This record gives sequence, structure tokens and C-alpha cells, in this order.
Amino acid sequence: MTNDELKAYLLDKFPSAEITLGTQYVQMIVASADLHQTATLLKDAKETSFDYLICLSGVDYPEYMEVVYHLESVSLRHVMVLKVRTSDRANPAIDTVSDIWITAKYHEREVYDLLGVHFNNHTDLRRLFLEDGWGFPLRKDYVDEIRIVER
Amino acid sequence: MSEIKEIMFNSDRLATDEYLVNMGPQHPSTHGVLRMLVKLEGEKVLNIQPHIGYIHSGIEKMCEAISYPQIIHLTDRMDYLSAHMNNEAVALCVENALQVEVPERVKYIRTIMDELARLASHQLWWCVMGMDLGALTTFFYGLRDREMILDIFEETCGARLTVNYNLPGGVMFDIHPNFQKRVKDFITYFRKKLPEYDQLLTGNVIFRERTEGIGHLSLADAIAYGVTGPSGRASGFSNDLRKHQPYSAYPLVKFNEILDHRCDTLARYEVRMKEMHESLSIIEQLIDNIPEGDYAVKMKSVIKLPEGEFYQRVETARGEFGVYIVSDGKKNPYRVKFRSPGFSNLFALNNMAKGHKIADLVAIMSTLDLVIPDIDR
Amino acid sequence: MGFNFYDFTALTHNIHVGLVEGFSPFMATTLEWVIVGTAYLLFVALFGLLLVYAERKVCAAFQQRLGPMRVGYWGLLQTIADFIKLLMKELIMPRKADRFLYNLAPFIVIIASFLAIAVIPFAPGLQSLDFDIGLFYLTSVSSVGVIGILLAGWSSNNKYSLIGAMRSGAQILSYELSVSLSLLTMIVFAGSMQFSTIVEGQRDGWYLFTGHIPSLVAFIVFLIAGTAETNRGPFDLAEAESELTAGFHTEYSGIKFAFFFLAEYINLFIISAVAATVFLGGWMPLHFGHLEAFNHAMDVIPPLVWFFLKVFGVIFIIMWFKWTFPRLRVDQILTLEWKYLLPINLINILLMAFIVLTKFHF
Amino acid sequence: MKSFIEYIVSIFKGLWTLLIGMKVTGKYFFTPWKNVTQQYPENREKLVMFERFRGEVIMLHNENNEHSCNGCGICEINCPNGSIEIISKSILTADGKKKRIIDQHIYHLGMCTLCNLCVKACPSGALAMGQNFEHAVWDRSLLTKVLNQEGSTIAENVKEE
Repeated sequence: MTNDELKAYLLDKFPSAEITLGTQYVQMIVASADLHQTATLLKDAKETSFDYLICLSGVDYPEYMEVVYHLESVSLRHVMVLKVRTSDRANPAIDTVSDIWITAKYHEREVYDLLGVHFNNHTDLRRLFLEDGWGFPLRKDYVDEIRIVER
Repeated sequence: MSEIKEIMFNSDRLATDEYLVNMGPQHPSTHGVLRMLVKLEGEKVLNIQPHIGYIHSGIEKMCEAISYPQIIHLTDRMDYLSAHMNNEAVALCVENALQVEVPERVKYIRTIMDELARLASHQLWWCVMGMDLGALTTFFYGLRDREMILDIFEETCGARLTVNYNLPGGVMFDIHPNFQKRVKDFITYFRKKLPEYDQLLTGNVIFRERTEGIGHLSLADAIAYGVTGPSGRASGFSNDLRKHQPYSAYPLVKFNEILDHRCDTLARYEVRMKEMHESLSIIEQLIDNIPEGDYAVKMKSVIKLPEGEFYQRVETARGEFGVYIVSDGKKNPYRVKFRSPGFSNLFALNNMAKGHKIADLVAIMSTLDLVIPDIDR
Repeated sequence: MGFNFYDFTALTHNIHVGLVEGFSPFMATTLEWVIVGTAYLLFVALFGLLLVYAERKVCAAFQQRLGPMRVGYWGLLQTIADFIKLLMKELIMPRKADRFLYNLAPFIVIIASFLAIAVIPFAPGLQSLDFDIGLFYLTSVSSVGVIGILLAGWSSNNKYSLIGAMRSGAQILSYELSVSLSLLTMIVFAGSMQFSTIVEGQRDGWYLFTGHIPSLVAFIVFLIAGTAETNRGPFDLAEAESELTAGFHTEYSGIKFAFFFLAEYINLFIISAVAATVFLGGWMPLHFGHLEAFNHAMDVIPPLVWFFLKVFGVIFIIMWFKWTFPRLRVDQILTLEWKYLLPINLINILLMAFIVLTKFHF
Repeated sequence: MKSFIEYIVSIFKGLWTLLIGMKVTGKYFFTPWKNVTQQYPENREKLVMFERFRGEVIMLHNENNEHSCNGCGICEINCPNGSIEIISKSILTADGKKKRIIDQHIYHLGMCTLCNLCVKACPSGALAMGQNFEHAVWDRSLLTKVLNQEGSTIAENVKEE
């Protein structure tokens, strides 16, 4: 599907989501409660069949925490960006998608490690790179007076 | 102690015959500081838990404090074997965001350099693969031939490994006058050496016994784990971004995406061996036709990306490398995320090596072609 | 006391007679032991160092390198420098290692090699033990070393060491069979287990040539099995570097590690010496049936030189194996032994018996 | 019977592939003049690095001990690792005006990643990449260097800041 077709399809299927056409990919923002259901539909529906999770990244915005999923369909070769936001910046928690795309299990651990986003129902949510009790370095309010040298 | 507890509670309890072995962080075949907690029964591998982060360098955090041209030199240090492709990913991402069209000459140079870097990476992989399987001599033959590519890099880019050759809008220098001759010499030389590689390892009965049918990774698993690059293509996962989302001069050249459906260690080996031939033919198509022109477009001295999000995917020697830049309009990015191929590939290891012997685990890890700084970032 | 470089029988006899006449029988025997022991010790130490140097140079040449070049002319003193370094290194022991067995293991390994070397005939008269079950003694003694390896692996209290030792145990026990059976083939042919008789029997032609196909097959099998016996690549599973870091000697350092290292090279020498003696005529010069002129020309070269030429030839082939082939997996090693070498060997013995019975050989 | 023949054939095929492998290594063993080893400290005289090789950042001085750095600090801004520090001083020029010129161009080799961005950015071409690669020292502080030579002055034709 081209980006426009995909956008039309998604608008039709997910009326509650916020869907825009970015410079590169179709972008869909869903509520954190709908995430798991939406992701399942996106993977299972024949028209979309997003079976390959390219990249899962967390972004810390001033007002909210965002997790971004870059999805691709191997058979149909279209790409979209799925986003979910949570306004609770102190203890963000969203549902895991690791049961849908296995690779998310490890990407989510990375996001948890570096940004402190808690993924509900994740089977093995431990820190990946850092020690326990380190803090969440990719958050904008992270301070480390010893290791970070400001110029 | 906590580690043992963890295994006890997370997977099944250890049976009487089972035991745990830490492979790494200091182990000859992990090629870096990767630690794997391996549950064994005799020689049989029951479960593998990779532990990473020993050389986590916080590149993503560092990127938030520096400007876009400066980010590029940090990407050298992630997957140092495909340094040029990583550079190119950031450069392309910035160019796309600014809607800058680079000259044709730059595209050609970048593509040739890409393929040279891929060749060098695959050569190193080949010699290390041989070494992991116990054939130590392959290591020296591979490095001997790789030296020629590194010399080409050194002459044109000024560095052998961490080339830092790309800039947003072009490349750092024009190609060296000797470049084309050297590359052509290398192609004729390496075409002669590749059959030797096959004689030494590919055809060898011990090698085939060691690799055939080992480390099966089904197509569905390859997609689910996001195993890209040659490792994924050996499972039939068509993911060559040079074909599917062509960038630079890739739309202009004819080449095949190497796919294999045998899914085992030998398939992953052969995909890489065939890719070396493809890379040679890509370079051959381009090397004589490099158009005249500038080697870079003039960019502003301070590059500011428009507000928004930009994603660029390139195919490195290990698989899909992605750069995700969130910009808030300043000269520093708001957030940079690198999708590194090794990260996703590593975690398929458990799926592949379960039930095989320790020696197979080493062979499988070797065909995944892991670079640890790429995983840890 | 004349010195004859072609035949040492007179020399050793004179020494023996001199000792018996000059001392009491007890003292004479003791002194003889001391002399022989010192000679072997010196030989082993020097030859071990030489072999290590040779291996490094040969390996370098296979890999288009130069090898050690810095210490001495073309690095000749490199192994001596390494040995001094090993002597001066601290001996480290894991805290929970079994103290007694841990310290005992290297000695068992090296003693086994020493015992085996006693029956090797270097030249006429240069052999300390020459009795009628020489080959039998050699095969049995050389397999004692595996006990040392097993002890080393077990007592180190390290899982890598243990895996290495277990692999080594399984491997040496199986390949012992092939070594013995291929030697048995040649015993059938030679009609004796005594080394001197075997060498003497090759006066008119080496067994490799006179024994038709069966002796060639036995030679190849012996080379493969012998490589496996010495734990060398492609059968170096016990110390597989990329899998087990260093296998059974992971936890050894300094002089104890040097013992393992030395034992490996002595074993390499023993296997090559046995191959040279049983298949290639030992110290016997190259003779072809009735070419008298050629045979005389060959006789000019002293037997000791012949012996070492052959030994180095076999050692070179074994090194060539190591620096070319990938390592086998543990189950493949057993498959190779039980599914390939053993049946081939058994058929080979039958063939050999048939040839001997029909007097089909040269 | 068929499987028996296959068994025999597999033995010979296997041996044949092993021999082919030995042929390759053997070929190199018996052609030792093709060795690729370079004896490094001995060949130091003949060792020429490529002209673009990035060994360290240097400041170019001409025969009159003049450099062309006007101390603008663009290299300092462009350096990703903070390995360049510029200390400038004020002097009185001949016509009595106050002028800021470079006092010390401090370069921390130990922090430098040799990315070439400073050389690329320098507007007056004062910096270059040197080819020296033998940087090993016993004391880390020796890696901090002052690039403008003692007593050097700014060349005449360089654009003022």
C-alpha cells in the first residue's frame, strides 16, 4: 500500500487514533489503553500485516513520555510509525507488545533501562545495560555530575 | 549469586545434570565483552541468556549535546566494521530532513565505499569464522586481503577503520587520484583469492559437517526477532534495503539480493560468501563511471534540522541500521536513537542454539557476525 | 672406546662394561639409570624447545608470516626466553581446587611421555629399553597421560577445564583403539612387537612400501589417530581455544603449564617417532631391493640423521593438518572413530593377514 | 549395498576436500618469499604514511616560524570532544590599537578522535593532520600539546578576526 492508501485504511479502521502523514511515513498515535489491541490488529489484519518491528524507541518530551514503533510489512513492503504517549512522566507504564513481536522484548528492556518506561505484562523486565539503581539516563532531567561534562 | 537465583526463578530450576557456565565477558569467541549465561547438560546447550552493557558508551545521550556533523564520527565507533555505512545513515537522514540533493558524484563515491566496507567486514567475518571453528590459518589469509581495502580507505579517507568520511551534504574529501586504480587492482586480486577461500573452508568436509543443519532459524522467527542482514536473508527473509528502499547509487546498479532458504549456519555462511561476489560486481559497475562534479554541496556552517522526526534506514554489513532523529529545530538533536542490527540479531541466539553443542554455539554466534559496540552503543 | 656415528652399540656397550667393572652391581645400575635419565631429560627439554620453535615457524610460514624474529638470529632463542618466563611466573591455584591432585596432574602427564620415549630406537644401540613387547608397552604407557589430563580438569574446579578433560578422555580412549589396531596391522606384517626386529625387518624396504595397500591405509589411519592422541588440531577439542578458552589447563600457570605444554610436544615426537619406526624404517636408510649402488649411497647418511629426518617429516605433516583444518565437534570425533576408522582398521587387519598368509608382499 | 557404496564414496570425497585444503596452505608454505609480514621498527625509514593519514592535529608553520591561526575559535566549537582549547591574549599593535591574538592553541591528543572536523572547519587553513602515529608516552600529561610553536607569529596575509 502507498502511504496515502495506508492512511485512508487506518483512518477507516481506527477512528479514535490520531493519524497524520509525516514527511516519510504514516504516523498513528493511539491511547496507551488501546495499544495492545491496535498492535495485534495491525499485525494480524491481511491488509496491513505489519509483522516486522524495525525499531522501538522511547522519547522523553517535556509533558509526556512517548514510545515509537517503526513497523514494516515484509510481504506488502509498507512502513508506518505507531506512537503511544503517556502523560505520567514519573512512572510511565504502557502495555508490552513483546507477545506480538518477540524482538520487542529486548527493545522494551532497553527503553525501560534508559528511560524508565514500565511495560505491563512483560515477562522479563530487567535492566539491560546498566546496574540496578542507576537512574534513567536518557530522561531530560537526568543529572550525573561526575560522568556528564557540560561544555 | 543473584545471577544464579535469577536463572533459578526465571527459567526452570536446574536439574541435577545441568550446570551454568559464564561464557564471557572475557572469552575468545564472543569477540568483545559479551557475557552469556549458558545452561548446559554435559555438552548440550539448554538455554542462553545474553548479558550486555559491558561497553555501553551512551552514544545516544552524547548525541543530544553535539551537532549533526559531530554525531557522524560517533557512529564510527558503534559498528566499527561498517563505519562508513553508519556515517552514511546519519548523513542521509540530515540531507533528507533538509531536502538537500547531493551531487551524483557523492552518491557514486558513497556506494563504492559502502561496498568496500561491506567486503572488508565480510572478509573479517570469514577469517574469524574460520578461527572460531579452529582453522586458525584462515584468519591470516582474510586479514591479508582486507589490508588492501584498508589501504584504499586510508588513502582516500585518512583512516583505516573509523573513517568518518561522510558529512551532511557530501563527503569529507574528493577521492584520491589513485583510488580507481587501487580499487580495480583489488577487484582483480580478490577475484583470484575468493576461490581459495572456498577451497580452504567452504568445501572442507569438516567445515560442512560442522555447519550443515546447525542453528536453524525459521523464516517466521527471523522476522519476529528482527534478524536482518545476511543472517536474516539466509532464512529467506528478504530484507535487503539496498533493493527495497534504495539510497545513494543503488538504484543505478544491477545486483541480486542473495536469499537462502536452508536457514542453517551453512546458509548464513554461503549468503555472505555470495554477497562478496555481488559487492565486487557492484563496485565494478560504478568504479569507471564516477561522474565529474563536486564532492559535497555547500552547507550552512551551523546545520539546524526543521522540527520533526526523521528516520533513515541503511543496509550495513550486519543488517538494517536505522537512525531516528527527533529534532526541535535547534542545532543539537532532541533525541537520537540508533537501531543497530546486532542488537536484534543477538537475541535470536537462544532460539538458534538451543539443543546444540557448545561448539555449535560458537559457530552460530560466529555466523551472526556480532560486533559488541554495535549492540551496546 | 671408539666413537662410531653409524652404530652406537659399541659405545653403549663400553659404557655399560666400564660401569660394571668399576663399581659394585648396585652402584653400576644406579649410575646407569642416572646417566640414561639425564640424557633423556636433556633430550626432551632441548627437543621440546626445538619443536615449539619449529611449530611457530612452520605455522608462520603457512600463514604467510615470519614468526618469531626478535630474540636471537631469526628468533632462535625465543623459546628459551619463553621458557625462562614460564619458570619465573607465579604459580596460581584456584581456591577450591583439590590441592594434591592439582599438583600431581602435570607430573602424570609428563611421566607418561617419558615412559613412552624409552622404547624409541634412535639409532643402532641408542635405545634404552628393547624388549619383545615394545609396541605393546608403548601403546599402554602413552595412554596413561589421559589420567593426568582428567585429573587436571577435575581438580581445577573449573567447568571449562572439566569439559575439556571429559572431551579429552572420550577422545583418547576411542582413538587408542585405532592407534593400537593400525599398529597391530603392522605387527601382523612384521611378525614381532620388538622395535629392533621391526627396524631390522625393513632393511630391504620400508613397511610402508612393502606392505601394499593395507600398510598405506594403516599409515593414514595411524596419522589421523595419532594426531587425535596428541590432542592436536583438528582434534584439539580438549583445549579448544574458541570454545573452552584453554580446556583442561585453563587454571595452570608457570612451570606446571610448561609441563603440559612440553608433554604435548613430546607426545607429538613419540607419535611421529613410532610412525617413522614402524612404517618408514626408523633409523634404517632408504633401501630399494637390489639397487646396490643406491643403497650404499644412502648408507653414507648416518642412521641418527635418517631417524630425525623421518620424524620431522611426519611432524611436518601433522602440523600441516593442524594449520589447515577446522576443529571437529565432540560427537563428530567419536563418529569418525567408531564409524570410519574402526571398521576400516578391522578390514585392514584381515587384508594384511591375508597378504601375509599368501606371501603376497615384497 | 547402495548405502555401503555411498559410505565408501563419502570417505574418498572427504579425504579429497581435505587434500584440496592442504594444497592451499601448502602452496603458501612453499612460497615463503610471498610473506606479508612487515618488520615494523626496522622498516621505519621506508615507512611512508598516506598523505591524508590522520595521525594528530598540527599547526602549519612556515620557514619564518609564522602560522596562520588568528585564534577565532571555530575549531574549538567544531571539536566534538573538547580536545582543543584556545587561549588568546591582547596586544597593542604598532598603530596603538588593542588586538586579540592567539596565545596558546592547546590540543589534548589523549581526547582527540581524529575526526578531521577542526581541520575542515578552519577558515584560514592553519590546522592540518600530521602523519606521526607514534604517540606512546609514559606520562599522560605529555599528550597535551601546544600547537603554535614558541615565539611564532601570525603570518601577514591572514584575515583578521
